[in-house]
Amino acid sequence: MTAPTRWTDLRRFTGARVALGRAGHALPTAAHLDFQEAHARARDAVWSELDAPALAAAIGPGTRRVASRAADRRTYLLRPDLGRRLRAEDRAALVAAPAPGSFAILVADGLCATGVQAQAPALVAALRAGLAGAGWAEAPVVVACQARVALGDEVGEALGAAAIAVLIGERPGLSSLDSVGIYLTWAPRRGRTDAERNCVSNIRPGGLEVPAAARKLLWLAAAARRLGETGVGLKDEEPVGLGATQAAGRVEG
Amino acid sequence: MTAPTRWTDLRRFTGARVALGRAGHALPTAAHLDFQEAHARARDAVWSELDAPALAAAIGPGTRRVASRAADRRTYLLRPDLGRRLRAEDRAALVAAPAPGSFAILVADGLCATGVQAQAPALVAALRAGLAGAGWAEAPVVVACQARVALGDEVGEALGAAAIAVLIGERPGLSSLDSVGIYLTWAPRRGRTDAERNCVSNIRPGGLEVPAAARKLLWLAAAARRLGETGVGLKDEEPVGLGATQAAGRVEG
Amino acid sequence: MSFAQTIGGTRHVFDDLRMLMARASPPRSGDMLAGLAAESAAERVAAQRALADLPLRHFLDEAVIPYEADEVTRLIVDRHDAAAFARISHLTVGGFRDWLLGEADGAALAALAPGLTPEMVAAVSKICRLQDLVAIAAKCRVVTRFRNTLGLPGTLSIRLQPNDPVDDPKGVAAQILDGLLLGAGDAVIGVNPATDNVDNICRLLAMLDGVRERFAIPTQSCVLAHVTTTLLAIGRGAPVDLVFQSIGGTEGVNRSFGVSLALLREAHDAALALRRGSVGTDCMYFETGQGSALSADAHHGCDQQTLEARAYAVAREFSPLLVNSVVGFIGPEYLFDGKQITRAGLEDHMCGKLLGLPMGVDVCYTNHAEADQDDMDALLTLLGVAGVTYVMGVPGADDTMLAYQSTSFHDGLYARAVLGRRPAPEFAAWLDRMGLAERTPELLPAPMRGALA
Amino acid sequence: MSFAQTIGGTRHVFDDLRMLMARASPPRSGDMLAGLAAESAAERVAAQRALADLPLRHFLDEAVIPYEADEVTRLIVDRHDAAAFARISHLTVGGFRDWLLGEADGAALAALAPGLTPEMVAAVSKICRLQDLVAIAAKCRVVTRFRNTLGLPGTLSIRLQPNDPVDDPKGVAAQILDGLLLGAGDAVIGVNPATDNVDNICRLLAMLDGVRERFAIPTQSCVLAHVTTTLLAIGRGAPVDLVFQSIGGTEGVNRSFGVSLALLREAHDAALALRRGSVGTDCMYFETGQGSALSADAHHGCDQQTLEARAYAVAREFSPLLVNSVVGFIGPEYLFDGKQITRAGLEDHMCGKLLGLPMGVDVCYTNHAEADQDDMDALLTLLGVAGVTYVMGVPGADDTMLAYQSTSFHDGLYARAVLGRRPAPEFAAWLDRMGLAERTPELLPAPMRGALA
Ligand code: B12
Ligand code: B12
Repeated sequence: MTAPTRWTDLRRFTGARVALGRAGHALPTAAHLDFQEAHARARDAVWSELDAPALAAAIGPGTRRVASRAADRRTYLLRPDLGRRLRAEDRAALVAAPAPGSFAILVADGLCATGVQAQAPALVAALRAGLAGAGWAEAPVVVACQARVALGDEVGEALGAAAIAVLIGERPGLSSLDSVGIYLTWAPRRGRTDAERNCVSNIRPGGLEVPAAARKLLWLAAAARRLGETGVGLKDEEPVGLGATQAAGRVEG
Repeated sequence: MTAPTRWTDLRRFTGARVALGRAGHALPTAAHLDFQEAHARARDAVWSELDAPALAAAIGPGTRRVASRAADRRTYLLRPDLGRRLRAEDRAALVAAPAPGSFAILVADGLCATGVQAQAPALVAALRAGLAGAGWAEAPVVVACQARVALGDEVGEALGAAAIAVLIGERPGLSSLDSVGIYLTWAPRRGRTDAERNCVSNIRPGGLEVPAAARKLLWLAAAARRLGETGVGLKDEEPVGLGATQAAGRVEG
Repeated sequence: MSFAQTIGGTRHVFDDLRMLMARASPPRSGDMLAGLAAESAAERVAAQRALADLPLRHFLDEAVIPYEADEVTRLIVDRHDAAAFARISHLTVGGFRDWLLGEADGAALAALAPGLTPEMVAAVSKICRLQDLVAIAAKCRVVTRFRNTLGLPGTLSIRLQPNDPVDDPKGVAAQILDGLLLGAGDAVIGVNPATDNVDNICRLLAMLDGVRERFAIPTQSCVLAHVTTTLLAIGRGAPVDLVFQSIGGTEGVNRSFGVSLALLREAHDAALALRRGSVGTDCMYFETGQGSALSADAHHGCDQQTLEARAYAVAREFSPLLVNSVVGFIGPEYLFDGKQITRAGLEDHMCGKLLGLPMGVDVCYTNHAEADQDDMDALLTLLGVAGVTYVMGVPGADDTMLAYQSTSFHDGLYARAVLGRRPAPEFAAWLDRMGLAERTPELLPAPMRGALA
Repeated sequence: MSFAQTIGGTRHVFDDLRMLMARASPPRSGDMLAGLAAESAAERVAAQRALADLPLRHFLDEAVIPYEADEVTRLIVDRHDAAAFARISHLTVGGFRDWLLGEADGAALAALAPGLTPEMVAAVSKICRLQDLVAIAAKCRVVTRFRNTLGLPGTLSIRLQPNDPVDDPKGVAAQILDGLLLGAGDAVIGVNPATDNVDNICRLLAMLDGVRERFAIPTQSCVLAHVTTTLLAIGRGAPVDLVFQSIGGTEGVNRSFGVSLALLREAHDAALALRRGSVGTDCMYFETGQGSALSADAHHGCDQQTLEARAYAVAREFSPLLVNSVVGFIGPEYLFDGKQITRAGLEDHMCGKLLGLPMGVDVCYTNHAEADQDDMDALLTLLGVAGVTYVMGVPGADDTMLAYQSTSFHDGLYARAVLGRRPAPEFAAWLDRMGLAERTPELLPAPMRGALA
């Protein structure tokens, strides 16, 4: 790309809303209405429902399904405490068929189901392949509705898993209705704090792509196994350029 | 009363919130919290329910009961159109037992039932006595729930009344949770506008007292009969001091 | 003419300008009550987009209420100043917004006002964010005069509103003193009478005039009775400074208020003939408020904000000294909560100012609405930044007769202090002379002591 | 100690200070979620009355979280300056509000700050109306310095926030240029990194420093990684101006964030040792926000606003250049809608300022909250009037990485224009030199053209 000379040239370098022009100090009408439209769409995305049967089928046989204690979307939004707890029967089912010492995967709707629905199958496949290569037994996959990140703690605990990766729908933004985050927790059990997890975020078309995200998660998983912990004690010290992000450009500062 | 010399002396002359002091430019804490408490109380008053059976009993035998089409309080607040319409069965009942050419009285909860509950019996008694003295036949009295002023148009029409006085709960204020207004409409029928009514307002202890209010309404009723109309065409030209208001003080301007 | 806009794959059709305007309106309970509101955020944005693309000229061709059916439409059409409009006649509604936010300045806006119709300003307001409503209004300059000068840059005036449930003159007077002690009263000292008795109105008028003369206050007074009652009072020789009336945006709602353009003209002429103004002749005072036309079943399928703007066309016909929207006064059926009240208050203020009116706002709410003092503080501050001409002043924010909460005298002091605004200059000088400019003395200033006996 | 208050015939009892504070809080979803909110408006007023009557001294005797259990409590108690407190030690909470609104001025407030505990300012905020929160904050003067001077009267600064979903340096740089063209960046040019990779953080730090040096911008940069990551970057010799960290008001929430006072002290020392400031040494940047302690199950039965104020005690220990509440960032479970966000934003701002902090506010909302741009315009304007030190600047208000809406660069221009505020003086002079002070040229200023290759 050639260096920018006009204000509008900045648009070539980012998906952010740059070079929108000015009407006095304000956004010009067109940009303002684009924004309003995007907001209407993002608000709707919050209410998108995960098609859990379809997702479980796409991920493959053996996938289990659970739900949090938040009975509906509105409850979910206002009661994160319930979104972090398994329904008693779902917990019992997991406990009844545990996967001790495994590396578990939880796929969860989170704050927007669209991205999870679309990307989880490929992500899970890539993770499973990598985990198998790293010597883990077949990873059990659980699909959860109305779930928060910390639901993974109870799921992992119920399964007796050594670690759990929670693939979860990140909240929808004006420019991203389909973003997934992965939260990795070693020795999951209820009461873990976020300081004890690692995160790979913004997984979506236009963000971090699925292969890069899976690679990063696998790097973190390997490091976690080595250290016996996740969280602030586990630093992502993988050199960039080795797949840490797919953004390779460099500014001439 | 002696003339005021201190700011706080103004309080002797009014029930309004004068001479509250200043904290900088703001209300001092005590006055601010008094206000908050009054607001909490006034908000509750909106939800006060009219005890229609008790009120009908207090008014006397022959009192009829109706309701508007607003099924509950929340609907009432957001749907004034429904509060102006009789339920079909109530309309039919009135039509079935009309009072043609009468001067009808409708007692209605309006925006706050407390004042109506307390004052309507005395007000109705005073009005009925005066109307009888003016040669009207016994006035039919109807008690209505979830009612707006204009419900009187349909009630009066159904009864075939010559005129109707609607005694209705005025919206509650911070300093008045018990205020009644009377709206007088000649030849009531659906579609009358407020320009075709007269109003006597702020009937309550600390406001216009019941005897004065009844006197005023009777003066207006007599004038309406003479003119054959109510509303902007009927001016209250009763000289003050003859009961027009009970406030007799005069400022030395 | 019908309009269509596709959004996210769905085609939205709007049958006519009236419907387009209604669907483009930010959400409010009154439009829902009327069945006119957009059904989804997407439909609303579609309408806003279509509206933004509409040439302003279109408003000269399509009336939201037919010319034949409504004298307010006739007033709007007949009084439209094509020469003033020429400057922006090439713009769409969206382009108009950009122009207002961009190159427009106070002089250009003043020159443009007669060229604007209420529907044009209502349309542009519908595609404005709150900050646009503030920024555009802040550019407007509208100055009016009667016994003092209102609307000068850097000023914020207060109507002193000393209502009493039985119109007790002493109760009213005590509230007036309280307001004066707290710097209020430069917009007008205006009493809403609890009764409509003609004698009583005359008595109140005499009392107000007496107070004003006794303390030599450079301001005007008003008793906000029905215009027909005020005309009777004028006939009886009562000292009427300003003639007040509630008005609306259609012939029908005005009829339900018992008024017409002819009646207002008669009242204006009568007030002018009294020649009581000292520095100017602006002698009308109008109140408006979203929802009144719908309440009177006289809204013709138009949204309440468009009709509100049309009420300003009625107002400007009579060169008022003061106009205000009573925004939160009526109730939640038209403006549900603090958010809707805030938006409506800023819309009304901007629309009125663009049409050349000296706009005040009754920053207020009722106890059946979902609002509280925090909402009022926010709206008051926003309006102050937007350059509102005046707001109300009620003792302790509690109107004991009208049963609602408006801004208090203290609120006026707050707004002036944090925004660096002053009262009207003549009144500010008077406050200085009385020693009331900075603080409120515990002892009444000497001239006030004998006021109530 | 327990408290009781009778209101309308009902006696309300509050078991301890913690409960009294919670019940006195204006309504918000997070306190309801925690089961701490008042159950009725009457109970809330009762608590507010009891709180208003409480002597300020009481806060020195009763901790809302025990001294033994929590290092934040220990910090608050151990650092309390009794001499500074003496000036107001005779007051109740209600009397303190009156004093703040009345005689207090900027100098008195600055002198008082070390004598105030977070619980005292939280308590007084609970009995303040929105306008009090504005008026009191507007009196505070807090000035901080690193490579420019922030917080001077009449200024409003902007953090330039150029986030990119994959930390693409070009995407970040393009957003920085956009922000500079629109007058943003005097508070800090601060990137939230999407990844926590140490190499990546170092690369971003180098890029930011390069841009700043190349254009000779009198400002500071920051990559808002976890403090432990930033320490690693410092170890690797990366050019770190400011050390960032999210913090909360209890030891437990800080633990859930992976930090402690000791760790923050270590980071502060490391940053100081770099001596990169030119006009000052304030080199910490903290973010806070109501609800985080409850989310981490570390709230000890305290309401979220009190805990938020306690986070400011953590912040002030390290002389930060910048502190901000991310008020609407987390979501509707803590602040449900525009009204709650507005109230919380103004509370946080005032409480932080009273405690002596250079408070900014991230005027923002998420798409799962009941809020929109109108709410943000209102809060931004209110904060501007209240003298907020800085707000965010995000291209078109849409953060494409954090997935929420904050203030745009345009919003910053709006606020400065309608309120007559200027950027930090050094930065304002730079904008002048670059020809960017008044308008945005279609062609980039010459030095910027080669910036992205
Ligand atoms: C709300 C209100 C209004 C609103 C009505 C909005 C609406 N559509 O709902 C608005 C702002 C439009 C309004 C206008 C006027 N009002 Co008004 N209003 C009130 C208020 C504050 C509350 C009424 C109430 O609670 N009603 C009870 C509920 C349950 O009834 P409702 O069916 O919901 O409401 C209807 C009535 O309130 C009626 N209404 C409202 N005002 C008036 C005035 C008159 C004279 C009549 C006949 C009917 C009427 O309109 C409503 C819709 O039909 C009262 C004061 C009070 N404390 O009561 C003054 C009050 C009734 N109004 C008064 C006046 C003078 C007027 C105006 C004539 C002022 C003017 N100069 O133009 C106008 C025009 C009225 C008309 N002819 O339509 C006076 C009446 C004095 C008197 N004794 O005659 C009062 C007492 C207050 C005052 N002093 O200003 N008003
Ligand atoms: C909301 C949010 C927060 C909120 C969380 C509030 C809450 N309690 O709900 C707050 C403001 C407190 C926060 C703080 C931090 N966050 Co954060 N946060 C987000 C955000 C915007 C959305 C998350 C989301 O939608 N989750 C999905 C929902 C369904 O899950 P949930 O269960 O409701 O939410 C939980 C997680 O989001 C978790 N969480 C939030 N942030 C982080 C960060 C890390 C490293 C971990 C492990 C967990 C975590 O906390 C929530 C409660 O348990 C993301 C960006 C994004 N686009 O996703 C950044 C993001 C995840 N956070 C990030 C960071 C760096 C942090 C901090 C470490 C910053 C700092 N220097 O202190 C802190 C501390 C985090 C911690 N250890 O607790 C980075 C992570 C980068 C990375 N790859 O490691 C992200 C990607 C954004 C960024 N670049 O700043 N965060």
